[in-house]
Amino acid sequence: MPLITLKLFASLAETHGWRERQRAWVAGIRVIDLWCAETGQSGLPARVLCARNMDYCPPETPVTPGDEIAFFPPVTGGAHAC
Amino acid sequence: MPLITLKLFASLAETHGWRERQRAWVAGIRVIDLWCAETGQSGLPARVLCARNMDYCPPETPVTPGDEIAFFPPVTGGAHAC
Amino acid sequence: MPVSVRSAPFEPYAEVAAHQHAVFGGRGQFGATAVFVGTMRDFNEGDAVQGMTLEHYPGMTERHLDDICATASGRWPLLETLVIHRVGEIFPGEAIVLVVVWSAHRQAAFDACREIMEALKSRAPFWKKERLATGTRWVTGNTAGYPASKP
Amino acid sequence: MPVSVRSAPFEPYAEVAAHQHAVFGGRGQFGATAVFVGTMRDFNEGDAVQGMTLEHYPGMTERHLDDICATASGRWPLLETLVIHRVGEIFPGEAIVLVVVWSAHRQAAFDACREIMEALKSRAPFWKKERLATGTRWVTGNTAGYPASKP
Repeated sequence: MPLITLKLFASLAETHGWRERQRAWVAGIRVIDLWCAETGQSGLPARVLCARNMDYCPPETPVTPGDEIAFFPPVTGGAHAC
Repeated sequence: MPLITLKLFASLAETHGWRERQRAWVAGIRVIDLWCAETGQSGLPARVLCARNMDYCPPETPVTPGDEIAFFPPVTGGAHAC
Repeated sequence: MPVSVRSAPFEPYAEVAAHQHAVFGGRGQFGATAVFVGTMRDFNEGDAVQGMTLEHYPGMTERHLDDICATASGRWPLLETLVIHRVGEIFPGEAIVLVVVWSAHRQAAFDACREIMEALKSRAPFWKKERLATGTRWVTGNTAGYPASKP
Repeated sequence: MPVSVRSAPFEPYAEVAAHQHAVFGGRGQFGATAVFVGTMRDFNEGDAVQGMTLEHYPGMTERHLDDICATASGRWPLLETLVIHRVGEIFPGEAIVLVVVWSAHRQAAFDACREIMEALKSRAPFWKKERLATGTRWVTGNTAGYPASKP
């Protein structure tokens, strides 16, 4: 059975209580569909970003078997308020 | 007798063969007059800068007793060709 | 063109000196080195901050730092770049990010260093959580900066 | 806000670390440090350069470096600046100029560091003479740079 890996980071991981899980791949599924299935929400909040295989991607991106799909809040790298 | 100090730097010091000398102050004398008197030239070349008491000045600046007047080529600070 | 993500404190200026020596030896074609160091301050938005936890996305972070440096090296004539970014538990006074650019000329070094720093803040997956006396809070946005001039 | 003119070689990154420690101790309000180091290259305009002699105008040079730093501190919210400039006999690979700016924010640090460097090159009285295999020659002009954006 082909799998996909899901990841949450930072405040999303805390809010939803998990950081990584695997799910069965389903033909035709998109990144946004994974978010809605896992969270029970009807869409992706404006301040949630997504990545497919470590590249930023639009929520409508199709998912292929073996993909790593991540959801996370806007990034805040660099120094503290510098 | 009130004196003034004259200084040359870098290529000007090499060309003229001196770096520092003192001269008697003369009423009404300007920076440009000192240059002409010391070098025998009729004016200040375009690539010669002058300073009075360590501040850049126009050649027509009046000289007062005790002044330090310097002539030098355009500056080239900082790293080598950086 | 190394990038690294470190979970232990690092001394940014010792890193610059050591990397320069390793890459160029005692001399070289670089005339200009531009360095930026971001350090953890002990206040933010009016609250005293006792520390910070920086989370990242292992793999994606390094890939994006590599991409950011490669993009800068394509836009400007750079001889070398170095990026080090802390993660984990960080305390005030500790270096968080180091960006270094070596070039023959200062214009390219200044522009590229600034652009790498801006790209890092806007694209590299890092998230900050502050530890205050009253608890913790996620930092939700970046402070304003602006990228380097176009070359 | 120290400036210094040195006749002996200096290690720029050790200077930055030592000065930061002396001024701020282990922590502080600076979040951003921008550093520029100009290093002597071993070529210029196609000729191999064996060394260089840097002349300055003692007194006027220091005064202008002070003025340049004070002007930058008036334009941007800086916490500290440091400028060190070599004079005398200089060999390839040696640091010639160090400019460091500490600020709360990166925009001011980047802008001020660049502006101090440009002002130094255009106004501080230093003159360079190159030592080539075939003799010596005065360097007659500066390479192009451009100042920081307006704050």
